[in-house]
Amino acid sequence: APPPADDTGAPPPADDTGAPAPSDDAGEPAPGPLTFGVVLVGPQNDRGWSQAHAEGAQYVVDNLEGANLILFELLNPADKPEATLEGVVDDMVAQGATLILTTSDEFEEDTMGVAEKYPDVTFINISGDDALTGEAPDNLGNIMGRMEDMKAIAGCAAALTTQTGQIGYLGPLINFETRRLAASAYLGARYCYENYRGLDPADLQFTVTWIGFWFNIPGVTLDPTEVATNFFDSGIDVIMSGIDTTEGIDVAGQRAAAGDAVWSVPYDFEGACETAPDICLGVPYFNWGPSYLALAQSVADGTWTQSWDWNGANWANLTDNDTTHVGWISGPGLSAEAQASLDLFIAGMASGGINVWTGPINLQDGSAYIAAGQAATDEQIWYLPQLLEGMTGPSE
Amino acid sequence: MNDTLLVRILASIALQAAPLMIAVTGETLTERAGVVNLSLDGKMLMAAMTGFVVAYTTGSLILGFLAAALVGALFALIVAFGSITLKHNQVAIGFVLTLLGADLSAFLGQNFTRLPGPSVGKFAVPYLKDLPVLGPIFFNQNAIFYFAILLVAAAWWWLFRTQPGLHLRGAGERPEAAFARGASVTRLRYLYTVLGGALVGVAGASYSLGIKIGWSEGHTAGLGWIALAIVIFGGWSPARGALGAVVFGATKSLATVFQQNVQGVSVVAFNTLPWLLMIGVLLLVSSDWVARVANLLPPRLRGGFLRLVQVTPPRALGVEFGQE
Amino acid sequence: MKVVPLLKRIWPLMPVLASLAFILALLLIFGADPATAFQALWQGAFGSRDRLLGTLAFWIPLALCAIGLMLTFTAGLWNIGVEGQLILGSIGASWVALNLKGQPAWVLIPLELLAAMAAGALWAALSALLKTRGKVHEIFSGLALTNLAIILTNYLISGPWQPPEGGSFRGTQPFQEAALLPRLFDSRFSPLSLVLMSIALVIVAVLLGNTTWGLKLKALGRNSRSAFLLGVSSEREAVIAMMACGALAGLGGAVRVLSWFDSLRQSISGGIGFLALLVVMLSAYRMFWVPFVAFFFSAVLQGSITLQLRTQLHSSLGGILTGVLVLLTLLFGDYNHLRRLRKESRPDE
Amino acid sequence: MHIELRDIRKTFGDVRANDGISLAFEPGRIYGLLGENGAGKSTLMKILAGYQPADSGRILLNGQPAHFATPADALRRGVGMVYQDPLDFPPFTVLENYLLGRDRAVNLDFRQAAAELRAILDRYGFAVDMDAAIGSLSLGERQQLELVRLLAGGAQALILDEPTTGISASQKDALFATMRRMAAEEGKSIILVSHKLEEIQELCGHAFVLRKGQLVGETALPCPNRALVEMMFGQVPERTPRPPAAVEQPLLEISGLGVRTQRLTVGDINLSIRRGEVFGLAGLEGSGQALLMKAVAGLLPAASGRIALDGLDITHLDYHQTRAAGVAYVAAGRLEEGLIAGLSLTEHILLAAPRRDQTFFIRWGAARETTSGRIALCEVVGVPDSTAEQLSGGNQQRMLYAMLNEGLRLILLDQPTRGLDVRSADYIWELLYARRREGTAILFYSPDLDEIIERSDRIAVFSGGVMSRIVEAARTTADELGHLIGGQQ
Ligand SMILES: Nc1ncnc2c1ncn2[C@@H]1O[C@H](COP(=O)(O)OP(=O)(O)OP(=O)(O)O)[C@@H](O)[C@H]1O
Ligand SMILES: Nc1ncnc2c1ncn2[C@@H]1O[C@H](COP(=O)(O)OP(=O)(O)OP(=O)(O)O)[C@@H](O)[C@H]1O
Ligand SMILES: [Mg+2]
Ligand SMILES: [Mg+2]
Repeated sequence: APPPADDTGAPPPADDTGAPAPSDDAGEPAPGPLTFGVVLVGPQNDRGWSQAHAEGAQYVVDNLEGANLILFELLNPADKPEATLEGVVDDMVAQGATLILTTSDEFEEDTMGVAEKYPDVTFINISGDDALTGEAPDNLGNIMGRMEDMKAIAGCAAALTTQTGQIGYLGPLINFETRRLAASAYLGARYCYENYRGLDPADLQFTVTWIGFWFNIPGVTLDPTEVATNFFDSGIDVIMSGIDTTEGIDVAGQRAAAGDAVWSVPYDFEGACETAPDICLGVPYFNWGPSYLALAQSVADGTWTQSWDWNGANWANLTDNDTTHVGWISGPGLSAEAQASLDLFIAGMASGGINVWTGPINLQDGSAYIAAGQAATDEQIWYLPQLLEGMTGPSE
Repeated sequence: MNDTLLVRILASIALQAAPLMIAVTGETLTERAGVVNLSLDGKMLMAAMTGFVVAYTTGSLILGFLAAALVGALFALIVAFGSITLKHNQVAIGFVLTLLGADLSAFLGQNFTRLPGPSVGKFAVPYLKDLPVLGPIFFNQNAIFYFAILLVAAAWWWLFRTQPGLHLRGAGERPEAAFARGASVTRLRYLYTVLGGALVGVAGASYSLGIKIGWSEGHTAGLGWIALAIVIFGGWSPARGALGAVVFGATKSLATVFQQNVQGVSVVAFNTLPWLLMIGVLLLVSSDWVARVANLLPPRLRGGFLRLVQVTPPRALGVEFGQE
Repeated sequence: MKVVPLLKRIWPLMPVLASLAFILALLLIFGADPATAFQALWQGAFGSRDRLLGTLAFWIPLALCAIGLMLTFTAGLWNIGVEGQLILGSIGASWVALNLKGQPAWVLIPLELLAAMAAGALWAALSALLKTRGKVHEIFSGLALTNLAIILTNYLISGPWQPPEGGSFRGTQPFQEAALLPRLFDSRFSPLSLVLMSIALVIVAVLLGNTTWGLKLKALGRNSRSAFLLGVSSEREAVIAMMACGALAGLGGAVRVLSWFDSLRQSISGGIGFLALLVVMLSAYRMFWVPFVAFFFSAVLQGSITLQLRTQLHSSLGGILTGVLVLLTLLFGDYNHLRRLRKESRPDE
Repeated sequence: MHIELRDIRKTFGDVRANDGISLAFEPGRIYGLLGENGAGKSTLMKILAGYQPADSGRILLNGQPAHFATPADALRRGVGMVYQDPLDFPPFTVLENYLLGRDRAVNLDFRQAAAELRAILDRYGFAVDMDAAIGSLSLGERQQLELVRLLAGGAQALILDEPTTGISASQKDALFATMRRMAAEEGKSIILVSHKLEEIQELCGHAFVLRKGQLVGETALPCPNRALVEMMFGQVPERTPRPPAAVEQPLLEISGLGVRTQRLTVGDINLSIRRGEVFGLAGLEGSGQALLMKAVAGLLPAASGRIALDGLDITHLDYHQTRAAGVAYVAAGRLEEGLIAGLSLTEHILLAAPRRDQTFFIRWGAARETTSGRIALCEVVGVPDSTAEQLSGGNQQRMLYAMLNEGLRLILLDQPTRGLDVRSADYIWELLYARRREGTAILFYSPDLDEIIERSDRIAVFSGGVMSRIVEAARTTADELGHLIGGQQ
């Protein structure tokens, strides 16, 4: 059969209805008002970052009549040297995708490329900032969940629980995003340690260890399992996870089973507590469903316009997955009185009464970053240059 | 005393090293019989996956370990058949199986990724566990650790203190001579290749069911190669191999510790430690620089020093046996 | 009488059929429609111009490594480190691309390629010297050096070579246009790389078949002690063979960064070197087959991307197919070998 | 024990190794088994000792048909065989080596075994350190241990395949004495396979001769050597006499040379070898003569002293430089050290050619012609395209000499005729003499003292790493040498 016209790199002949182009090499024509593609960097069942996106995509399928999903997992050169975002996108477009979400900042560059290649397809790069900086073509937007607040809550839960006053943070690789998330967690922890437990925040030890990538690559990154083990051995009793996967809570569960008093706060995915519920203090998670649904809607009826969205929580109900973009769900491991204090904290943040990003905040090297009494701007938070004073661990 | 940072870390290192000890012992037995089974890495992945999947679905740890051992033995059987019966290059077959094992485990395990599953619990030995320092390190671990220690001891005894052990070593040193003494070399090599494979299988399951609980793609990747290197470092002796496993475990946790305590070095740098260690120890045991150093020593010490440091592989390692 | 020659002729097909059957079984077990699956495989590899170009583009570095490996295999060396040598090559090329700003392509590209080959050769030399001087088996040094190369890449892209917007592990910023190999229809395939690969192929084939050096490698591979006594300086030839292989792998690395990607990425290779080892084995260590087998591998892997998209099946299926095929070929592919065994099978013990 | 072999047949491919051999051995007697290379001696003995099955034929022990699956089997029935290269385990201790396969008990009883072994050793007057590693023992000692092991295993019939190669005169005497005792006092049947007629004559009472896989004659001993040789080769080959040493010019001058290795240190060697001289080295295995040759060849570094070739200082040249200087080294091993299995004879010749004659591109046509010339000259049975492992042992040896280049100054030979029958050996020496006439000097070591005396102009004697003295070949005897290398003055 001759190569289909729309697989040759030329944009698909989108007719006025905006319906997807017919493509014979996909075997069956794409049904429904919208075919959309989601590209994952990790496995779709990693109980972390990638699975959260997979569930978000599923949410669209469940709530948008006839929406048709093309999912592609594990797109990273380590797992698939032969695969490229462009190749995957080509195929998705060939199958009629008119909306494509690339769900990692790994894809930021390449997404720009394909966005230029397919001007009639809408692209969303998660956690990128090209739409903010204006480099992006008109058909490329960014979304990120405002996880900072949830991380602050998570940090608070950790601080309310720790017996040894030592919290360990399992960091992925070092960049702006990971720094600011770790920092938010620390600020939340410091606030609650001081205000609810009445202890001196200077005594709170908050250690960050970076494994070297978003998830474990054997022989190349530090093995998160061993980092977590080492955390507990060194006296840390609460591990917060900042990586895509669940080693943190896995090890904690193991230790608890062996009788140690340890807890963990996983990350990314609502269901992340399941590995070891009893010692899970709760999980700050991304709830992509609502944002994805909104996107899909707007693309389907042609009303989408480029934007850089930093979607926050529904403070009224942090676990309402139809409305909130990021969530916090407390785990069975959180004690009743800790829960009480945590509720106060959450209420405070909801009302704006509490903003952990209020100065004085110094960088790790001691230099002042946020002046006393001032609240940090979005840019200041987004582009945090170092870890903060009081946090242990490398900034670069 | 027993709850100091050092003791806790040592205990963890010992536990982390347990599966490696098992794998190293398995491969040591195989290579002592004259067969190189290079497929360790792939075998371990397959076993880790199988062990978890079976234990998860049946809820029985025992079945999990058995299944893993079976898979390990099966892979080993392929190597044995290919190299002993079909007289093909052992390294080639082992290498292909390594890559195949990685892909196959990823594929077959895809629906069991990161599920919370059963795991081997801790078992403290009464009284002994309270011994100063030794207690927490040796007697407050999980069954896998105890198994590893016993296995290493048993393997050492078998190799160096029994008639079958002599046959086994003979088959790897000089098969034609072993044959002349009534050993059936082919059968021995099959036996110990498969047994070694089964043990490596157990090692793989030990990760997914005890040390790095659960399954994920590439769960144990790289560790098989490490084990192969340790076999050499261990001079094909289970005891020394166990030591090697511990040394390796120690270095890995050092990498973690360093990140907190060494400033001004890129975080990434510390991940190089295990690999530098691998090259380092192999240089130590096999390069003839050591021999030259030895020549500086007084003759009395020379022999002992070399015996301590240097190792020589079984002479017929990887050499096919044509009978007569 | 006349069945034997026939059997002999079709014998090599057996492993192919067997491994296809194996995959078929997997597909059925995991409830996928084989027809769709194999169609998707085909579509993914050759279904369109872009697909074909993708297959070609992935083929080049793979073939380059395999060609280099023919040298080391002949010399009896297990250069598993070829993976790391490829990575070092991509680092070498990137170094030139990032540091020589504003030069024209005809200056940049040759320099990049040279740097890549030099870097690859260097990494190979380390392996070789560790073997000849330190008696460390090249399998282990190669493995360690490969991982060190990956870690080095991570260090560079997160440290000194990080893009201006700050270090992430994505990679360096895209190279200047002049630094990239000219590519066909803005695909990832660079005709120049194909030319280079073909030249390498011819040169290595001639070296192995018709030169004294090739003969020395052969001698070395079969009996290094005798070769030495016959006047072959084992160490020198071994090191040169490794470095030559490293240089070709390095070239492959350059192709990865300069035409497959446009920058140095985290884990640039992801196992191409290891695949190359399989390619050479499946080619039964015969130069003639290497490029074809490499192309077949590339096609299967490209296809398995589409396979995953269409059937939502784990894309390791491609790797499984090639792996099983190589294994079965190794075991049962050589008809004459099996016959010989049958003949000399004495009553064993 | 009465042993009878009936119509034994064994073929390898199309080689008829044993072609219907029938013979019998009586208890209490010592037999010699003779034959040219490839006659089928070892094959027959391996069959009798259970190392390989015969294609057809029967073995009768005391009239009872016996069937041996393995050598262990044969030993249980009382038949044991000692190899020239003992089948033991170099890294093991003497005790472990003795224990392997001794009994079925899982646990090893070192103490009891030690006592047992000690007893037998004493009975036959052997002295060996129980905890020494087999690898550190001399060939002679290892043979003794094999013998002891077989005796302990209850061997009634003992086969020794070329046992005297590489052991000292005194060790040989001890061995022969033991065998006589075992035959006379213990009524064992003993079969000695050897190429050395003198030994056969000295020890055996009866000889069987094989040729081309068939039994071509038997005779009571002693009898004239001529008769034996005639049976072995059909006719009596005339020996080439050694041409007189040519010129008096010194060629190789070694002064104060010392060589050190892990195992042995050789000190203060002083030698001057003349152009065209054949110089023999006598000594037990491991006495250092091979070290001397390796040092000259550049295979081992000289710890002290000076080696000069035609005035050129080659002390610190490595092997390849030395080679370029016109020195050739031929090691004892064939397929291990010298030939390469899988490579054609042409390829061997190409590799062996001196650097300057090696072209970058190979001209196969020319190379084949050179090769066929060379192999014709050395009467190697084969074609340029046949591979090394396809040649028979004797022809492999000849191939080694076919690879020697023109215009050599010095040839170093480690056991040039190891395992070759008289005729092949004689032919090798013809080739060497031809070289010598061109002024090439030859320095060689052989465990066969008779060969040394017959072939050399002068002889240097080694014992325990010391070069005790240099004697004129014409003025010494095997007996004298035998005692010299034994260390007695
Ligand atoms: N394992 C084998 N495979 C092939 N051919 C063999 C094998 N063993 C012996 N032969 C051949 O059988 C013939 C007899 O060999 P055998 O070793 O018995 O001769 P031999 O009398 O012992 O010679 P030598 O005096 O050199 O030891 C020779 O042509 C030899 O090449
Ligand atoms: N290249 C070498 N490197 C290390 N040790 C060596 C080397 N060559 C010989 N030796 C050791 O030195 C000692 C003397 O060498 P070697 O046995 O070759 O002398 P030899 O008297 O010629 O014995 P043979 O009868 O085997 O020729 C032996 O113990 C041997 O193991
Ligand atoms: Mg013989
Ligand atoms: Mg010697």
